[in-house]
Amino acid sequence: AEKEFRIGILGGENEADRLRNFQCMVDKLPEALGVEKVSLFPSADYDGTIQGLLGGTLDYAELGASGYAKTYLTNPDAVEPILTTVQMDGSTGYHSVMVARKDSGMTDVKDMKGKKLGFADPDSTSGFLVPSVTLPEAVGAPVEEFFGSTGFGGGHENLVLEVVKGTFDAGTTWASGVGKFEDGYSSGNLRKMVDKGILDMNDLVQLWISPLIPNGPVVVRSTLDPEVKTKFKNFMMNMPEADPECFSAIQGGNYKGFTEVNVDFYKAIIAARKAKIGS
Amino acid sequence: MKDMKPPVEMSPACAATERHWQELSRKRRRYTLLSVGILLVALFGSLWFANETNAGKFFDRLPYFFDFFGDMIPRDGWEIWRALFDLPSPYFDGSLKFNYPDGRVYLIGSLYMPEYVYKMLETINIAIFSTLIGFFLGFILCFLAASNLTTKKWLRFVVRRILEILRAFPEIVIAGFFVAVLTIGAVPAMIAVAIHTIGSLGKMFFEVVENADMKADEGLQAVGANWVERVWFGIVPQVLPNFLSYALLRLEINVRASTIIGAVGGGGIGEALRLSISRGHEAKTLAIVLLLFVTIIAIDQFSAWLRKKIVGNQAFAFGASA
Amino acid sequence: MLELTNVTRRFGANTAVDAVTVSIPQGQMVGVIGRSGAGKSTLLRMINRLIDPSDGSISFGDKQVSAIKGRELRDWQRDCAMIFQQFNLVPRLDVLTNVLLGRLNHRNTILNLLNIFSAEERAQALMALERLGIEQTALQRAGTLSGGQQQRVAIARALMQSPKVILADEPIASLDPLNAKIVMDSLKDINERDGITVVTNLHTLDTARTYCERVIGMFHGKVVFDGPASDLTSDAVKMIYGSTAENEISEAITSTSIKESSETEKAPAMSLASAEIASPA
Amino acid sequence: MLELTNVTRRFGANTAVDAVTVSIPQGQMVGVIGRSGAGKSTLLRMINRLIDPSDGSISFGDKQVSAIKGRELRDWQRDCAMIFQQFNLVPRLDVLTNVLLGRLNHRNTILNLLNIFSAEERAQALMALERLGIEQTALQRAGTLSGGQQQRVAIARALMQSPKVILADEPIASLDPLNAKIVMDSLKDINERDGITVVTNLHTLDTARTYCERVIGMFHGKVVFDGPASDLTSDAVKMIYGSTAENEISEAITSTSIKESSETEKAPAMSLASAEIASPA
Amino acid sequence: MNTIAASPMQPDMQEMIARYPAVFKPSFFKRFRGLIIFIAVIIYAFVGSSFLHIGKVISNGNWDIAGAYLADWISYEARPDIKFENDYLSIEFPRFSALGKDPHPDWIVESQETKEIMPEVEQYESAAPAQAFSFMAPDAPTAEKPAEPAKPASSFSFMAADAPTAENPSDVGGASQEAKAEIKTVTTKAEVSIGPAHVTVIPGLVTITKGDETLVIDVERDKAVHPRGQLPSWAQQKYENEKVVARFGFDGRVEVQDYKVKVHHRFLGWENFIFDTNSPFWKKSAGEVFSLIMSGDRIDPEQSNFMLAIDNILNNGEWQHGDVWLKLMQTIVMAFVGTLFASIIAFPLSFLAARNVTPNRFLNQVIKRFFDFQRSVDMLIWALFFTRAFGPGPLAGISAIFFTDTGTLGKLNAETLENIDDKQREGIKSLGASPVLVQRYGVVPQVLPVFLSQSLYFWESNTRSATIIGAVGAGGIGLKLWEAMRTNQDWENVFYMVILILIVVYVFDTISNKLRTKLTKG
Ligand SMILES: Nc1ncnc2c1ncn2[C@@H]1O[C@H](COP(=O)(O)OP(=O)(O)OP(=O)(O)O)[C@@H](O)[C@H]1O
Ligand SMILES: Nc1ncnc2c1ncn2[C@@H]1O[C@H](COP(=O)(O)OP(=O)(O)OP(=O)(O)O)[C@@H](O)[C@H]1O
Ligand SMILES: [Mg+2]
Ligand SMILES: [Mg+2]
Repeated sequence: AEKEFRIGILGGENEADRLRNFQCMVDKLPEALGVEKVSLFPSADYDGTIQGLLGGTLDYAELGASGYAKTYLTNPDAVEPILTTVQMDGSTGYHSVMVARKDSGMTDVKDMKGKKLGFADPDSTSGFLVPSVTLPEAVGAPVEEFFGSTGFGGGHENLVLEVVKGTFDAGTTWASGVGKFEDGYSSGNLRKMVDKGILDMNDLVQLWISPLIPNGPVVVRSTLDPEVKTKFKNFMMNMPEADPECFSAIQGGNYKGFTEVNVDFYKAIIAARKAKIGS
Repeated sequence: MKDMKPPVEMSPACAATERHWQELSRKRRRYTLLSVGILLVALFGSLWFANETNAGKFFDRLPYFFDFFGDMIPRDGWEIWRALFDLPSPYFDGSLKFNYPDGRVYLIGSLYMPEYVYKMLETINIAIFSTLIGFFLGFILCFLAASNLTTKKWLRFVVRRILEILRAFPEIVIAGFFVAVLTIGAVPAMIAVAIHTIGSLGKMFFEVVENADMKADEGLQAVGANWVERVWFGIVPQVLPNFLSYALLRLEINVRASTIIGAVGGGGIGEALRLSISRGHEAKTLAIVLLLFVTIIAIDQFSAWLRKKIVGNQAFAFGASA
Repeated sequence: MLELTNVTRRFGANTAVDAVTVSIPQGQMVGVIGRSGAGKSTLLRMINRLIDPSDGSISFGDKQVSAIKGRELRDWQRDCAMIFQQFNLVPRLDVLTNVLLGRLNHRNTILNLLNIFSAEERAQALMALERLGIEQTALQRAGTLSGGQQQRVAIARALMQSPKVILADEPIASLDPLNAKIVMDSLKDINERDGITVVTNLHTLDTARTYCERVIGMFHGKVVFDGPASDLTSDAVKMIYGSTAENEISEAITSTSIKESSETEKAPAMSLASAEIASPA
Repeated sequence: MLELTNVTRRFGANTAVDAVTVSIPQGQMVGVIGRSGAGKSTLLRMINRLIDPSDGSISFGDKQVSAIKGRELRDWQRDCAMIFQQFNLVPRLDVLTNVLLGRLNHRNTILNLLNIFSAEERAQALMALERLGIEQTALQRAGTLSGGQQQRVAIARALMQSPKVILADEPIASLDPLNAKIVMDSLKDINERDGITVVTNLHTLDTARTYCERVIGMFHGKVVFDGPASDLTSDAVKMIYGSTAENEISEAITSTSIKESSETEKAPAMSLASAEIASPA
Repeated sequence: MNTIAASPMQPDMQEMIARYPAVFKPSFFKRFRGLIIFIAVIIYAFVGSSFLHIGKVISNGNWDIAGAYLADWISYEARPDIKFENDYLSIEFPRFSALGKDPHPDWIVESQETKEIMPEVEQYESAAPAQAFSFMAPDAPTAEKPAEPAKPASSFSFMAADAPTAENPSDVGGASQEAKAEIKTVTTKAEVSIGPAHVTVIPGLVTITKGDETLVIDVERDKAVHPRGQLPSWAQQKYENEKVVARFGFDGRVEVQDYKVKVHHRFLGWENFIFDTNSPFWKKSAGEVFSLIMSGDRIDPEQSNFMLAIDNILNNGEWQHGDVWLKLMQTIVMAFVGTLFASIIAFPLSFLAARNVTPNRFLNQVIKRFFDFQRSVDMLIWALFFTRAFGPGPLAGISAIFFTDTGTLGKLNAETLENIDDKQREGIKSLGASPVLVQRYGVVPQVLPVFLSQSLYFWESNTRSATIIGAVGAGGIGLKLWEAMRTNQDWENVFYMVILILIVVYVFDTISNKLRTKLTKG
């Protein structure tokens, strides 16, 4: 069997409210999986973790959808998605939303014709990839033609602030899409900003919301011992009930539990990534 | 005394010296063994620790050492060229990977500047700008920190601690903070690098000032010059060549620093590099690395040449001063 | 009239200048002699207020020199030019600028910092250089000049201060004899033609004899001789230089500087030693 | 018997040593004099083979010194110790180690690299130091000693080589007279007691006269005088030092070193000038 | 007679100018050199700043946010929500509140009553009903499930067809509740003190008092917010009927919304710095903790209280001391091992690179260019490269530092060697020593202290660099710092780590200075 079980942790847009604390897994997994040791390896961006998975130096990680897509595009056999999180409302995804200032008078994405659109960050699924792939459909024209100009706002939070300031006429960020808009939905970037007190949702209107974007998968290395793989899957599936504290510590946010997925669940996002980013 | 025979008998003085020598050498041997021991323990402990806390284990990973290079091989060699100059690629499939012309920065009409050249210019500008800021503020602060010019001990103390903190404060934190407050891009990187530059140039400068010859200053004092005039005419002409030389060295360092800060959100070429690496755009990555390599060597050589002109063939002794 | 009353300076336990009371009328040329460490430099530096007296008072006319501060102090320093053994010029600036620096205190700081000097000032500086015979070096860097030339630049700078007093601290100690003569002649000339008081430390007796109307001898911080050069009897010399040890003091001990070389200060010790060495085993 | 035949050394177009033929019997003490640049140092360095002759041959006994290489060359260098004007010690190592370095060529490389010396060797080194009167400094760093002490350490190191010849390149030029005497006395003593040939460059005539049985005078790379010190007439001196310019050569030019100070070389120029200055305007 | 002392000379200007043209009419460049350089710098400053858009970026900065972030460095907020229910109030704290799981802080006074209430079932509303399900991704398997009845507006879906969504939630852990009236003790009035201000909340009415000003707000539940009378200067209502915000400076603020009152109360200090809210030692005074450790009963039967306390501190969920220190240790180790290896490898190479030691020009050049290569490919690029090779962690950092610094130290050492004093070498050579020994005694003693001193300097400076390359994944604390920063809400953790780094750098700086002085002086 395996000696060490290596967990890759990545930050990203779908990240929990707090720095996540995987300590409970380090404590419990050895027994559950029959390994000697569990170690944690955080990385700066998707890429660190992805490279770890591709190189086989990590056994398990929770990726963003786009990050998984990249892994898949680079090497379809490197990892297997086994689970994904389910939100409190039962949905297994989140949305990219386009917000503008309320006093702009705009109510729909069609009003944005010729105006300036801000994306959050070139590396972001909801802030760039999804809108740039789906918006042409929604507005009926290529992004470059429909919008006057586009730019990057320097991260989700910053983008929204730029929109409020008027640098961009509208911007795309992520939100759970459930809950009250005035609260910034139940979770997501808008909510975080509201909680911090740096944003007043009454200043904003929502122009557009994307199709649901799947939550990122829990992936394991394909070459992992099948027995360990199964044990791990069971452990995770049971966690929300068996150890809700640990679950909320590693997931944060408004999640209810895990559900099983496979590669197909992410085919669309993989296709989008392939079309837009190329790999 | 053709043949120095082993001494039958040494004079008392010699015998005493010999005893003393043996004592000393025993002590020295003990210290040497002890410090070598400590060093070895520290080294192996560190290595073990590093290996243990690393995702891949050193020996497991060695065979895969060049995998990353493998991923970096572009489809054809000309891709690098096209990526560098934003020329259309025959492999263009609608994705960003081969969409090189996308990044062109149009100057007039159809005359454009390739994206990475522009970004590189941005990085160089960040470096020059922050070096300038660091130079001016470091210049002002250094005289206040020099013990031969500032007699108030508390003032010196305060200025030196400020310089120290500016120097040691992690650049990414400053960059990260200003990315949050301002926006992503060049300015936070510039502020971060500038702040560090103030600290390190300030420190180097005041060491130069402290080694300055005070005769001219005394002469000016006797003329009735005030503090500012004494510094300006008595010290500045002496130290300026050294200051410039250090500033040039700093410029070199800052080009690198700006790249690094760029990679963690500070704009410029560093950001482009990180993005293209994380997106797996090999040709772009190689183009950027090539550009960086050429630029850094060019700046290196230029500043070495200029330094030589300014202060002659005087090597920098890092850590020469305590 | 420059008056020193009971001027004392202590460095820790060491009293460098000990209750010196001297008064120097305007326009006099005074030589201060004494052994190394006698306190000559300290005395001059106190007059220019580069260091403060521990005790006693210095006054010039009705100005209480030893008590002033700030602006007033700098004005006094302007009126009381100082010339140093090591010239203390700014070697990287050109000669002309060095001379112009003498006018710093006559002008406004901003103009000074911007290095803007009027044509008149430059003309004056050139005239001062001309007078000392080094006008052709005006645009050279001061650091590239010979010692004698540098000292003359220092004197030109002093002249630019329009001083009332010139203090010179062993102005010729690092010069060769020819240059030494030129420099002393210049000082004498300034003293005679412009009526500026000149107080100069000298470590050679015969220079003092030749140039100074009045000689002050110091020993261990105290004034032990004060009078015209002609009064310098061999007893007086003995008092000043301390009649130490076995050998008679010969004028040669202190007179070598101009006649032979500036480095012979340690000569006595050597000639002593050489007596034994001369006949090797 | 050290024999130089037609030894020549050229540096580019400049011939530093020009066809020197000299033979020195074992046990002689030879002084080489000449003006700066005459080729004295070059000659000595060729004998030690720190530089190679361009032409001619050097032999010692039946060893063809100028032709050997590698191991053999290093053995010759061991037998022919060299003492330098600047001592060329390793200032950061202690005196004892510096002296022990003289035995490098007698031992095995590994031991040498590890800086391991036997108790006998240390005792020898200490005795050498004692003989030169500096055994108390044995554990100090060489760099902290005075010039004279350092030169004696260099001599002790030379003794440790158990040399047959000692070459000394201006061993006393950077020493004060007292130390100079001690060093020269030591060399003389070694020469007389141990029968080691000593060839020493000197830049002072009287030292050569005092210590050397034989004097070789060089001028522009050529040997222009070779004989006992007593043969050094003023004509010979003129030949060696070149009867240049206006002033007569007096012994004083070169004799000051021990009798007065080592820095008085420029004295003549000064006493010339002082004639005019003595009577100021 | 020309008396300088009395009045400055009155020179004949014409004549002087004629005599010294070079002085009075210097060449253009000479005269204006300073000015030209000055103007060039100013022009560059303008060009450069417009190139980087400095002015615009700085004036557009969210400077008030900077204040909020900076406040976060040294303080924390408690953010209870007071919700209006049917005739009663419920007070909720966020999940990860600094005040613990079920806090009843003394700055909130609750009045309670027992009455019959109808519990409300929380309803999630989805904002994207039209698109939440729909089209298949082209290659997603579609056969198992029948197509949804309503086609969405978008032809896109990133979800697989069988994915559970808001409309058809899968039964993961969800159990529906039935509403039924019950008798309960509920809060009917809450009084909150925030610094100088005082807020009283009862269903439908909020009263805020600050100093002698009082603001009364009527709340129509889920409809509107109506302040009575003029708003004081510290309160604002941006849109009619919508929320009212009352700000009390650093102490916090209150937002009155139509369905809840959001309270933000800021406290100076680092919350739960030693024990987090999950720890049994949380909120206990030092004395209590001490006595528990010394003599208390075992809280956890498996370990002593002392071990438990240590464990709780190290695993503090908010501050993660254990992890932070481990990462800091990694940074130190990276700098130490990287510099040490670089010094060891650079040592022999620099001898080969030095012209005066190795007389082979070709070899010198090859090695020097190799050094250049190592230096000019940035430490960052090496870090990225090695992260790929070794996976995230300190091995990558060590290798990056090692590679870059071999170049830098090698170059510096070679320069040092080329500047050595040749006398010592010559002295050893004249003894007949072999070439290796000439280096050993003639060269090494004089360069070794300089080499060591340079290595020490780089050790110290690499401790700083290591924090940066960590941010790209090469191990060490840099990554943690970067992570903590980019969520923009854990600035207190950032500050904590910065302080640790400053301490480490300061300590190493001092040690390295001490050693260096000893080496170069002694
Ligand atoms: N800054 C100082 N700190 C401490 N002691 C000082 C200082 N300056 C001078 N002294 C001491 O004061 C005494 C007088 O020194 P001073 O320089 O005035 O002598 P001097 O007559 O000028 O000698 P010299 O001919 O060597 O210049 C000496 O003992 C000197 O060591
Ligand atoms: N390495 C060298 N390269 C070129 N020229 C040299 C070299 N060494 C010596 N010379 C020249 O050879 C000539 C003789 O020099 P040498 O050092 O032997 O003179 P010297 O008699 O020892 O003089 P000094 O008394 O100054 O030491 C001089 O012209 C010198 O410039
Ligand atoms: Mg003096
Ligand atoms: Mg020589």
